[in-house]
Amino acid sequence: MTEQTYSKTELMICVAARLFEDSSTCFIGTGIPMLAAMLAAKTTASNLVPVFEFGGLGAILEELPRAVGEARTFHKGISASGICDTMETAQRGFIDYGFLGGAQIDPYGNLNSVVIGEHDHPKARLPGSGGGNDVGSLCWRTIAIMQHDKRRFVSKVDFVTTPGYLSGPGAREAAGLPRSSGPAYVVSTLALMDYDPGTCRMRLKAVHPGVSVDEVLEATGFELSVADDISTNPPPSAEELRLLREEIDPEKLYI
Amino acid sequence: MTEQTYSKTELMICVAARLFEDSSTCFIGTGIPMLAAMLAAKTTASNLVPVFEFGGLGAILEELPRAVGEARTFHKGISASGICDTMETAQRGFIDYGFLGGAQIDPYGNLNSVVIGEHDHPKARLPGSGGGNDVGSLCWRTIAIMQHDKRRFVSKVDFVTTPGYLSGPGAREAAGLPRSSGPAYVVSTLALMDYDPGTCRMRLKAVHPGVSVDEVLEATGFELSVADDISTNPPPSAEELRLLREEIDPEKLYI
Amino acid sequence: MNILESGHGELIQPFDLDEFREWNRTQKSRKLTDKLMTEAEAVSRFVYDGCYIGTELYGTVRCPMSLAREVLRQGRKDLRVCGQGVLELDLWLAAGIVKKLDITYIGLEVYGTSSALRRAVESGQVETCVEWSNGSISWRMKAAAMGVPFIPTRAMLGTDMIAHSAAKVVEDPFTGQKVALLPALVLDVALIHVHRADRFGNCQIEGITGFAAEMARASKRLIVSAEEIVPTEEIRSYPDRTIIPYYLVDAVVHAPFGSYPGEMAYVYGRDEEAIREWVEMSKTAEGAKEYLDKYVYGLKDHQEYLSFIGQERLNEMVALREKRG
Amino acid sequence: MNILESGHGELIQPFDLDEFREWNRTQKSRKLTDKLMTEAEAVSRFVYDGCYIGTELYGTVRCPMSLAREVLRQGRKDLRVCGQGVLELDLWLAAGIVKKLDITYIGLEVYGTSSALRRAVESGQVETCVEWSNGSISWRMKAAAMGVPFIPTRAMLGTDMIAHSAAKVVEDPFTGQKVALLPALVLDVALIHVHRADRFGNCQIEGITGFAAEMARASKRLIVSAEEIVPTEEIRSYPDRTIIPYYLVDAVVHAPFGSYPGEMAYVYGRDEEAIREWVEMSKTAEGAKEYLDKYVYGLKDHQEYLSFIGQERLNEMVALREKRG
Repeated sequence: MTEQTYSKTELMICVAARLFEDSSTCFIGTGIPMLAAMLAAKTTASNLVPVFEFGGLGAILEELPRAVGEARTFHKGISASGICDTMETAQRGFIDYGFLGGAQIDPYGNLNSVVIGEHDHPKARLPGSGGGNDVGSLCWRTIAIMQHDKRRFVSKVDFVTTPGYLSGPGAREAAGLPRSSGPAYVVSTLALMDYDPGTCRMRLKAVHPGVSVDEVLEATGFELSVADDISTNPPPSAEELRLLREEIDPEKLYI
Repeated sequence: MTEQTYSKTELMICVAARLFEDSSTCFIGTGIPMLAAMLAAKTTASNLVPVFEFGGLGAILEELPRAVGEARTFHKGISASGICDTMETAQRGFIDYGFLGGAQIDPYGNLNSVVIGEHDHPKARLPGSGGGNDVGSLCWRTIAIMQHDKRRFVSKVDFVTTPGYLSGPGAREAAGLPRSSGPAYVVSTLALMDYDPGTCRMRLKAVHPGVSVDEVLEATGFELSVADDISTNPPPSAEELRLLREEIDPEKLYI
Repeated sequence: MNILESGHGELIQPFDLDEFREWNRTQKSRKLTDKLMTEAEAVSRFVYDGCYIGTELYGTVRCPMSLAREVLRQGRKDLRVCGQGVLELDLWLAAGIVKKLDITYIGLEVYGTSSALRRAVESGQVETCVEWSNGSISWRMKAAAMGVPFIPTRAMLGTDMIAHSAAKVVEDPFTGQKVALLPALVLDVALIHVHRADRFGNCQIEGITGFAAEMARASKRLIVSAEEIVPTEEIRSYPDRTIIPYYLVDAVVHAPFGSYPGEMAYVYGRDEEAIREWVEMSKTAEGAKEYLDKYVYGLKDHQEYLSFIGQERLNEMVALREKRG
Repeated sequence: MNILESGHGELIQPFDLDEFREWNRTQKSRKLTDKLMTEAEAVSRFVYDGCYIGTELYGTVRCPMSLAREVLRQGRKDLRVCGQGVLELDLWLAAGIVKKLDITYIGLEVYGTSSALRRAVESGQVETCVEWSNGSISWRMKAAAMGVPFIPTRAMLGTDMIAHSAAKVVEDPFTGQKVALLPALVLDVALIHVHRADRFGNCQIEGITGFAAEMARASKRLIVSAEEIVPTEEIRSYPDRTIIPYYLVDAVVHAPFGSYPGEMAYVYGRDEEAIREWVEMSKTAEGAKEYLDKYVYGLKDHQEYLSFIGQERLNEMVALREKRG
């Protein structure tokens, strides 16, 4: 077997896909999470229950959704309701995982998707929370997917849009957020991170193939601890790549 | 034309039916209000929009509903939703009239349908508020339909289930109830009452045919003022009686 | 936002939203598993003495009567019960299995007040009646369904309902408006009858939906009975008709004529004569007992009940059904 | 129940529930009157400069694009706008007609951030951005739809979202739990596109319903556009499919392909190429202007727009539609 070449995005999708737990409910946002969910459903998590913001639940993902409300998000689905039902389902504790993105992330997994700079006179106006804050507040665990560089992995985000562990242990509960909820992983273009349960700070768990620990630390704007059992993420398998390229994104919207 | 005989109930239904405003939304409870609404829809209020508690709105009343949830309450209806939608429609100010009953009524139109005697050791346990409190709180105007005697028309009800004008002018607003809402009429087995706008107290407006003002006052357990323009309610017309007996309640469930 | 008034009625089912979330995380599977079982199995597994239970819609309309009778047959007792009822709660009250009530309306509609309720409450057999309106109890379930601790309303205000409920009156911090806050209601068990369900518990309802959506989402255990069991493909073709998704459901019972002697919109009408029989017999404790022996305890299950009623009579009810357009 | 924290974001659309009730009593007829009119008539009658306006669902999904374009054509300005948007709000921002935003998400989804939003906000043309999550803005409409001043949520807490919104954090008086209170949102005008409506405004939607039910009930004026106008008998045969009853509706516009270039579930798919054209052209102010001239200002109405797109292209989109079962 010859080794296949793959892009950073393809690798990130594969690493994210492997995190999906079978028979779990997952809140899926636009973009990479959609591809990862489809890949998971076709590999290790065939009973995955995708949940989309505007009402689609339990769809069979035959074609890649490009928007969180389009018909593909409830194609042969279990239910097609509305955004209040979806968000309330999360608020009641029925959504296991949520996938998130942002322009900035801090050591506690707090995400910014509102502004760079001052809120009222921003250097860059970003799209806004969307469902991000709801997902980060109400789902049990969240997984962030990020480009990895120092401008994005910062010690303090310009605006806390989506709650991670806020200021650290106990801070979510003190703020009134649901008990035992919070960030689980960050999948970046360089590595997989989790959180130290003692400090609630981000921790390097596994580097991508060909990426060194130092490279990751160098690309991170805050002190990143390294897990004792740090490993290397397996590269995309031939089957994963085939599924991605032939079945999931043949139009090459993302890959 | 010979005069027809009619029962007290038939008369009460006719007097109530004539109060329906055409093209108004009316919250209809079980019993007499259903007959009155059907009669109104077939006579003076052909564009009446009946609203039933558990979700039926805009039904065409071809057969008498016997329950506020049965299919006749949304027969050829505009919408069939649920109780929250109905009650919230009232809370938003979309329901013009509500029809109510009770075991007791006081001079301010407060109604009791919970207990006779002490709440925790009642002489008689009554059915409870049902939708009564919601209707009396949230519809614009209410019309109560009552047997007329001293046990029912009392100076103080044992339990205020459904708000009338509470303790008098301004009391509804002070309690937080919607502005400009409150009781409009009482249709009893003896007479039609409205409320004095200055005092918010019940006032005799029209007696039924053959009933004297003194008879009404005698059957009322509190001081009832008499409107200056007091009149006599017209008896049921032949057409009203025909509709009631042949089309509305041919099975004689009520009449 | 000061508390201006607090009802002194008992909060007979206290709630903790984080505990409810934890329940929904750990006790409600996201797997599509076959939950089809009989009334007997479902009630024996999920209904227990002292549980806080509710039924939807109510006795003469789309009500889980076959489940309500099974609860009696299995001798469940000390139930804490919410809501409005005609027939179903009347049977339970007559059988003496109700201990506490979050009551809104229990009566016989057209046929007046309930003798069973009067006997049960006036004798002290029902220990507590906490008062709510039909709207309020539905909003309490809606609050739980939304995963929030309360919902405000402009109902209940100014009356004795507040004092005899567990609501609180506060000033809205945005406008100064007085509103009543209704505490979330999380039921231990809910019984809901629907038109069709698949084996996993995905449900569709025709006509009005009463408070099925809210109650299903506000309950720790949910037993659904259905007129018809359909393949999941039918659900997946019309996902926009799913009112109760499978993950809320613990048991699916196939119960044709499950709402009889009440009606089921577009399927069968109500049996006026059968309803009148209860109205008459329930006027005395003895009559009620006789009725229960005849229609509940004396018949081993819903199948036997339907045979006892007879196909001919059931067919008459089908002929009386509401028809589309 | 003390207020623990108050957002200092502007409540850009203050509300008064009694005034909303009075509006609904006096300005919304209960009569079944023919409300069928063109986009031009509807916008000219009900959308005004400075009004607080919202659209549902959003630019690429069941969105009232023909109405959104007409708002531009008629030169409405200084709009205060709520919510999430793709394409529709982007067009409005690019045209400079938005003054204040209750913003949740404005972007191009798959295609990234919105250049039109950046230009409009960073230049100060949009005076205020008040921050909400998609859930929160929907719940704010839901509060108004319920006729209550606020709804609690466990979202927004602990973040900068609270400070830059108009929410308040309080302690739940029942459990001590901290919750955010979201103030009701009553819109001046709402634009909603549906699958079918009758002339009076009774509407049905297929597939997900987004926040159509909530927004329709939270608005003083509601313009509905529909793919298809159906006889009222069809509505009355399936009253359980009515998501928006007529009395909420002020204008009914017949707009086939009204959501194009976005999709309409079960009717047509989205036009990826047409969406990409906006993505590319909107990167510069000049490009955006050129696009607006070409697709909005240069065409007199939706009919002319559809002719310009061409039947062949529209047919391709029909072929791409989602199919039942």
